Amino acid sequence: MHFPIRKGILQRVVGNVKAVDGVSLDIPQGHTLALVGESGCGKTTLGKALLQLIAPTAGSVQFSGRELVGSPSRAAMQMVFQDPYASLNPKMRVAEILEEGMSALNIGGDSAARQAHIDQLLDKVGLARDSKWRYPHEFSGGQRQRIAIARALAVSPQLLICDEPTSALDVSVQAQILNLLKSLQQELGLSYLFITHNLAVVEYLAHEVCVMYLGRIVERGTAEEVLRAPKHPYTQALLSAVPRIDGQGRERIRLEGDLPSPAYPPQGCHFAPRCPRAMQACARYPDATEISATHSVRCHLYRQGG
Amino acid sequence: MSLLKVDNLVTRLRNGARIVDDISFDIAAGETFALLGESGCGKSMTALSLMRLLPDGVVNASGAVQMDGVALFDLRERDMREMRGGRMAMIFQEPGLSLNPVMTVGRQIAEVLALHHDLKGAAAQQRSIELLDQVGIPDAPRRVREYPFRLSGGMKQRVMIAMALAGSPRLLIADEPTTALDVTIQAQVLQLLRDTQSRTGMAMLLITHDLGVVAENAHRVAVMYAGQIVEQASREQLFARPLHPYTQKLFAALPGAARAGQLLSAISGSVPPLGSIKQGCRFAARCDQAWARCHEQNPEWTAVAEGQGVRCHLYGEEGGGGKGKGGRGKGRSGAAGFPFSLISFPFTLAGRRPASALPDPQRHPAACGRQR
Amino acid sequence: MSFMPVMLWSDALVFLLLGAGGIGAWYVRRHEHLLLPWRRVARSATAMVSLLVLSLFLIVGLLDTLHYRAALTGKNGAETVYSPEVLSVLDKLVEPLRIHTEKTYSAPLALTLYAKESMTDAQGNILREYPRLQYGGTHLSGASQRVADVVKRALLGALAGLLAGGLLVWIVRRRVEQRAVLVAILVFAVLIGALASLAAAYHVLGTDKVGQDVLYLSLKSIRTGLIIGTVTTLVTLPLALFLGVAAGYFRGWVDDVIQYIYTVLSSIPSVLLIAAAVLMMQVTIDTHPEWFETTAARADLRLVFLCLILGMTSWTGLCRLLRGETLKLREMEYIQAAQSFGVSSLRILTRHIMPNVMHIILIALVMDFSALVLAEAVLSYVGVGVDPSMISFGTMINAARLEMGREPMVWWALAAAFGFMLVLVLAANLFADAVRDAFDPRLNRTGS
Amino acid sequence: MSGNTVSTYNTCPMIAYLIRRILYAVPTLVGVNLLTFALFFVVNTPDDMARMQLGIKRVTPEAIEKWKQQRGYDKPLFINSATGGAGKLTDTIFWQKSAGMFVFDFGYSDDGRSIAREIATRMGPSLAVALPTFLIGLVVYVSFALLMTLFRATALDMAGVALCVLLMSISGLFYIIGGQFLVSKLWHLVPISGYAGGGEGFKFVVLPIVIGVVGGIGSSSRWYRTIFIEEIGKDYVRTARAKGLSEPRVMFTHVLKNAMIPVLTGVVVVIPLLFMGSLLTESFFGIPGLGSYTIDAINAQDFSVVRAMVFLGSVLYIAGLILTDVSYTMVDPRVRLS
Repeated sequence: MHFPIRKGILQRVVGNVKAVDGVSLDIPQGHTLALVGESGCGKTTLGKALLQLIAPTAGSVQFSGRELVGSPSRAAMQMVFQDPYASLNPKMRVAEILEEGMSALNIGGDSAARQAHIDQLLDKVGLARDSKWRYPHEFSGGQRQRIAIARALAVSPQLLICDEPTSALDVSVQAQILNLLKSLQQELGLSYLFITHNLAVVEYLAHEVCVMYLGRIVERGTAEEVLRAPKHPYTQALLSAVPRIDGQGRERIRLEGDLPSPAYPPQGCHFAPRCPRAMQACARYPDATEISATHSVRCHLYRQGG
Repeated sequence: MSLLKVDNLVTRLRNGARIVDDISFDIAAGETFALLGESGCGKSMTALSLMRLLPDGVVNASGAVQMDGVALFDLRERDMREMRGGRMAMIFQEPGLSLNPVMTVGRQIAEVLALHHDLKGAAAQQRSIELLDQVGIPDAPRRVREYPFRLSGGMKQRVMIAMALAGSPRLLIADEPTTALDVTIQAQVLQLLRDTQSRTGMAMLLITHDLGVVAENAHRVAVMYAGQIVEQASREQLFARPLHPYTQKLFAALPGAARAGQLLSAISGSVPPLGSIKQGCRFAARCDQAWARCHEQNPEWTAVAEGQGVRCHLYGEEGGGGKGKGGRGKGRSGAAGFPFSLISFPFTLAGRRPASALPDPQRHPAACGRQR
Repeated sequence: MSFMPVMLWSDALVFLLLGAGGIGAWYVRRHEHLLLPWRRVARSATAMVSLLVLSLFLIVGLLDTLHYRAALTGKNGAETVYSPEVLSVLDKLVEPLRIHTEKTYSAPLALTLYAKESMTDAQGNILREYPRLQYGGTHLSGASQRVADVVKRALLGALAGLLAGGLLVWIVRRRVEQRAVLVAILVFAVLIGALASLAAAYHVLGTDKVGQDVLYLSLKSIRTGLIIGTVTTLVTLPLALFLGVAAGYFRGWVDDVIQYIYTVLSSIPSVLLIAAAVLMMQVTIDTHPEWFETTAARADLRLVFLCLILGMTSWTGLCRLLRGETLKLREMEYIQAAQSFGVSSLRILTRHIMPNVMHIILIALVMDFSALVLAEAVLSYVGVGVDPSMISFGTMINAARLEMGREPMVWWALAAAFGFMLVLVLAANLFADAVRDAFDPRLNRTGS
Repeated sequence: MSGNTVSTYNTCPMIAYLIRRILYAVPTLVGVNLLTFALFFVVNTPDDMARMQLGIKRVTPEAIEKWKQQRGYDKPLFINSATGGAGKLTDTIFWQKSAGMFVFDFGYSDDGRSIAREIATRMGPSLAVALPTFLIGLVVYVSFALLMTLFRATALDMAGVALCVLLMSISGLFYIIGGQFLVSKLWHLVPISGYAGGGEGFKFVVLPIVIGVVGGIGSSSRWYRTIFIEEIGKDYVRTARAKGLSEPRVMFTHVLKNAMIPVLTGVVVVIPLLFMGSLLTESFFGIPGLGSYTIDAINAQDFSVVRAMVFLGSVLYIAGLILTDVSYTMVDPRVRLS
C-alpha cells in the first residue's frame, strides 16, 4: 500500500508513503488473527486493502485459493468498523441498513426471505426484532455495534475484519461485544482479522497475533507465543507498557521518543532508533527469523548463527 | 489534613437534570486520588466544577469545595482566577485540541509564569525552557519557540504538564490525560506524572476509565456511576475486595488471557440517560443482585471499613430487610463465592498477598518504573 | 365561459414548487427522524410567528398566481373574445383597488390630490385648488369629517377582524403550542380588518404618479418577490446538488472540471454577470415580439429568465459547500461499509450522501430567500431586474425615488415598498434562523 | 495517509506556490473571457452593435461595414476558415479581442477612448469610497461582534443579535435613500451627490462611506459573532481559562488570533476588488468611479468596456484568493504553501 507524496511547482510525485509494506499473513478458518500495533502503523490500511476499499499497489490476496485482487468477492469477507456512530447511516432504518448488502450482491432471495433473514440476524446479535424499524440514533453505542455486526453478517461472509470494534466503547459494553463475537465464531465458524491496540482484548480473543510497526509486521506467532514469550523488543515494550491491574513489580521497558512519521521511516530496521537493544546490524532491515514453526520475528537479535 | 475537600457537590444542567449528584471526597497533599467511571458518568464535570469552569448551560447547584482551607464557591471570580493555574492546575484529554494552535509553546507557558509568578521576558523564557526540560522534552531551547502542531501527541501532553507545573500548583487535576495516546506513550506520560508528583509533593486528581491506570497510579479511588460516587476505597482495598456490584462487574468484564476460554461477565444494558432515574439505585436495572428496595429507595452512603465506603443497599445498616440482604451481600463478595475468583490474577487471592504488600507508587516511584 | 385560465411560465413553476413542497412534507411526515428537526422549529415561538407572517404573504402571492383572461362582452354571441389583459384572482378580489385610479399622487387616506390644479368653481372663477379624489373618501362632504370617519371605519374593521381572528384562534387553539402565535393571529386579524375596512373607502397608502393605489401595488409586488426568492432555487438546487456531490464523491477529473466551472463563474463579479446576462435576454426578447401573446406573458418570461440567471450565478457557493461536505462524508465508515458490499456509486450517492447533505441544502435555501428578495429590488433599481411593466418592490422604489426631490416629499410609495419588504425579509430571516438552529448538527443541543 | 501534508524545504515553497497559482489562473481567465464573449455575441451580432452605436439615422450597410472594420469586428467570431494555420484561430474577433487582455491591453471603448486610461483615472474615486468603507467597516463590525461575544447569552447579546437581524432585513436601497434624505436633504450636512478630488472631496465621500458601513453592520457583525462564538467553544479556550486568565484576555490573546483564520477567508478576498468600487453606491452618489463606469457601459452595451471590466474583476478576484492563502501563512503557523 503506497500513497504518493507530492512536491514542487507541478506537484510531481516524488516519493511514496509505504503505509503497508511487504505484509504477508494467512488466517485459517474459524481462527482469530489479531493485528496489533499503535496508531499510524498501517493496520487499518491493511484491513481496507484486504477488502479492496483501497487498491493495493502490489501483492496478492487469496481467499480459499481464489485471487481477489482485481476481482473482489464482496460476500467472502466483511468489515466491522471502529466507530459505531460513524459506521451507520443516520438516515436509514436498521432494516434498510441490513438489507443493503443483500440487495447489492443480489443474494437472500425475494424480499420476504430477506425480511426473515433480517429477523434472524437481529436475533443472532441480540437485538429485538422490532428494532428494524428504528433509526441508528435511537440506539446506544453497544447496540449500534451489534447492528454493524449484523450488517456484516447479512451476506454470510466467512471472514470478518474487525477494525478496533470495541475501542470506542466502555469496558462493560466492550465485554458484551467481545462475547457476541466469540459466540458468533463458535456458532458460524467465522474467521476474524481483529485489528486492535488493546492487548487485553488480544489475549482474550486471538489465536494468532501479528505485531505491526510502521507498516511492517515485526513479529508473528500464536497468541501464547507472542504474548507469553515475546521476542521482538518492540513487542516486549508494548506488552510492558500496558497498565495492568496485576502488573505490580514487573520489569518495565520504557521506550524513548515517539513513533516516526510513516512518510519518512528510519533507514534499516524501523524500530532501531527507539530500540533499547539496537546494534550496528540494525542499519539493514532484518529478514524474518523462525523461532518455531508458528513463531517468527524480524530482528537481528535472533539471526541464525548471528 | 486534606488539601482538597469536596462536600455534597451537585452540578446540574439548566433544565434541572443532575450530572453530578451529591459527591463528597477529599484529597491529601502528595496523594493521587482517582475518579474511575465510564463515559458520561460525570467525572469530567466534577473536575470542571472544582475549577469553576463549567460550560454554558451547566451550573453548580450546591455543595462546598475547600481548597487549602479556602471555600472555592465563595470566592469572587477575580480571586478564583488566582487559584486557577496557580494553586490548582488542570490538564485535559485531548492535548492536540487543548493547546492554542497559533501560539508558540513558550508563550503559552510564559503566560502562566507572568500571571502567577510575575515572571516576564528572558526570565520567563529561561523558566519555560527549564520546565520543558523537566517534563522530558528533548532540545527544549528549540522546542520553546515551536508551535504545538510540530509536536507529537505525547509531546503535546508533556507541554500541557509543563504549563500546569508553571504555576507550581498544590493540586493537579488530570482529566483522562492518556486516553488519546498510544500505550507506549501513555506509559511515558504516566511515569512523568508519578515522577513529578514525588518531586513536588503535589496532590493529583486523576480522572480515568482505565482500571489498569488506576492500579498503577492511584492511592485512593472513587468509582462513579451515573453522576454518583458508588464506591470509595484505597487502591489496595478496591482491588482486593470491590464491594459495589458495579465495581465487581467492571472487574469481571475485563478481557484477558485468563478468560480466553469463557464468556466475559458483561453488564447487560447501558448507562441510563441523565436524570431518567427519579428514585431508587441508579444501577438497579443492570444489577443482578437488586431487589425491590433497590428500585424504590436511593441507597445512602455506607462506610464499610476504614477508608472504604459504598452506596448500596447490600451494605446498608438500617431497614428490616437490609440487614439480611446485607449479610448475604457480604457473604457473596467474599473471596470464596464471588465470580471474581474466576480470575487468576494474584491480587484476588487476598489471603496470600496482603494489600499492604503492594508498593506505594508515590514513595517508591522507581519500583514500578525502572528503565531497562 | 366568461374567462379563460392562463398559465404563465412562472405560474407553472410555482405550482411545480408547491407540488414538490407538498410531496416533501408528506414524505417528512412519514419519517419520524426527518420530522424531529421540524418539531424543534415548531417549538420556537419566533419561528412560528414568522411562519404565520410568511404564510400571509404566501396566500397573497398564490392568489396572485391564479391567472385568467376575462371574456369581453361580445356584440354577437358568435365567438368569445378574451381581453388581452391577464388578471389574477387577487386582482378580482381587490378589484376596487385596481380600477380606482386617480389622476396622480395623493397622500395616504387623503381626500384630495397632492397637486393643485386650476379649477372652475360654480361661479366660473378659476381657482388653484387641490382637487377632490375621484374615489378616495368621496362619501365625505369635507375634510373636517375625515378623522372621525377614519377612526370609525378603522375601529369597525378592527372589531370585525377581532371577531374573525377570535373564531380562528378558537378553532386552532388546541393545535398551537405557543400563545405568541395565537396573539399574533389576533393582531394580524385586527390589522387586516382595519385595513380592509379603510381600503374600501380610501387609498390607505396613497396613490402613485399615475394614480394607482399604493396598497394594490404593494400587494402585487409580493408575488414578484416570492417568485424571485423561490423559483431561483429551482435552478440553484439541482446544479449545486448534482455538481457538488459528484465533485466531492468522484474526485479526480470530474472534480477538476466542476471546480473549473465554478471558479470561472464565481470569479466574475456577480452583478456584472447578472447584468450582462439580463441585457442579453432583453435583447432577445425585444427582437422577438411575436413570441408573446400578451404583455403579461412577456414580463413574466423575463421574470422567469431573471430567476434562471440569478440561479446560474448563485449556485457556486452552495456547490462548494456540498463538495466539501461530500469529501468529508465519503470518508465516513458507513460509506465504506456500502462500498465493501459493492453498492453502486449511484446508489451510494442517492441513498447515503444526498440524504446526509439535505440539511445543508435546506439551510442554504431558507437563508438565500431573503437575500434574493432584497437583490430583486437592487437589480430592478439598476435596470437589470424585472420588466419595468411588472409591479415589484424594485420598480416601486425606482419610480418613487424620482420624487425624492419634490417638496414636500412624496414618501408613501417608498415607505410602503420598504415596509412590506422589511416585514417579508425579517420574517424570512427569523424563520431561516430557526431552521438553521434546528437542522445544523454542529450546534450544541444539551438540554433539549 | 495521503492527507498528511508534507512540507518541502528544498525550494522556497512560497515562490513555487505563487508561480503555480498564477499558471492556474490562465485557464480560468480564458474561461471567463469565453463566457463573457459568448454572452454578448450569442444574441448580439457585430451588425447589431454597429447599428446601435451609429444610431438609426446614419445606418447604411457601408457605414456598418466601416464601423466594424474600424473596431475589428469584421472577422469571424471563433474560427476563421478563410485563412490557414494559426490564423484560423488568431484572425478572429475572439482572439483579437482577448489576447491583449492578458497583457492588460484593454483597447478602446466604442466611443473611442482608451479603456486603460479610463480605468486609471476612475480607480481613485472608487478607492476613495471603497477603502475607507472597508476599513472602518471592519473595525466597527469586529468590535460590535466582540462586544456581543463577551456578553454572550446575556440580554445585551440577545438585543445585539436582534438588532443585527433587523438591520440585515432592511434593503440596502433604504440605507442609501434614507441616508441621502436625512443627512443631505433634511439636515443639509453634505451634498447629496457629486465628487471632487483632494481635501474638497471629503464632504462628498463621507456620506457614502457612512451608509456603506451602516448597511453592513447587520450581516457582518452577526457573521463575526458566529465565528467568535464557535471559536470560544474550543478546548484550548478552556485551557486558557484554566490558567487563570481573565475573560477579556482569553478573548484578545487567544480567541481573536484563532478567529482570524476563518475571518480572513471572507475578508481578504475582497481587498483587491475594492478597486472596482461599488456599482450601487457610485451610481447613487454620482461618484465617477469604476462602478458607475461599468453600469454606464452595460446600459450602452459597450462590449469592449464590459469585457475589460469583467476581466479586471476576475483578475482581482483571483488575486484575492491568492492573497487569502498567503495571509493564512501569516496567522496560522500550521499552513505551509506547497
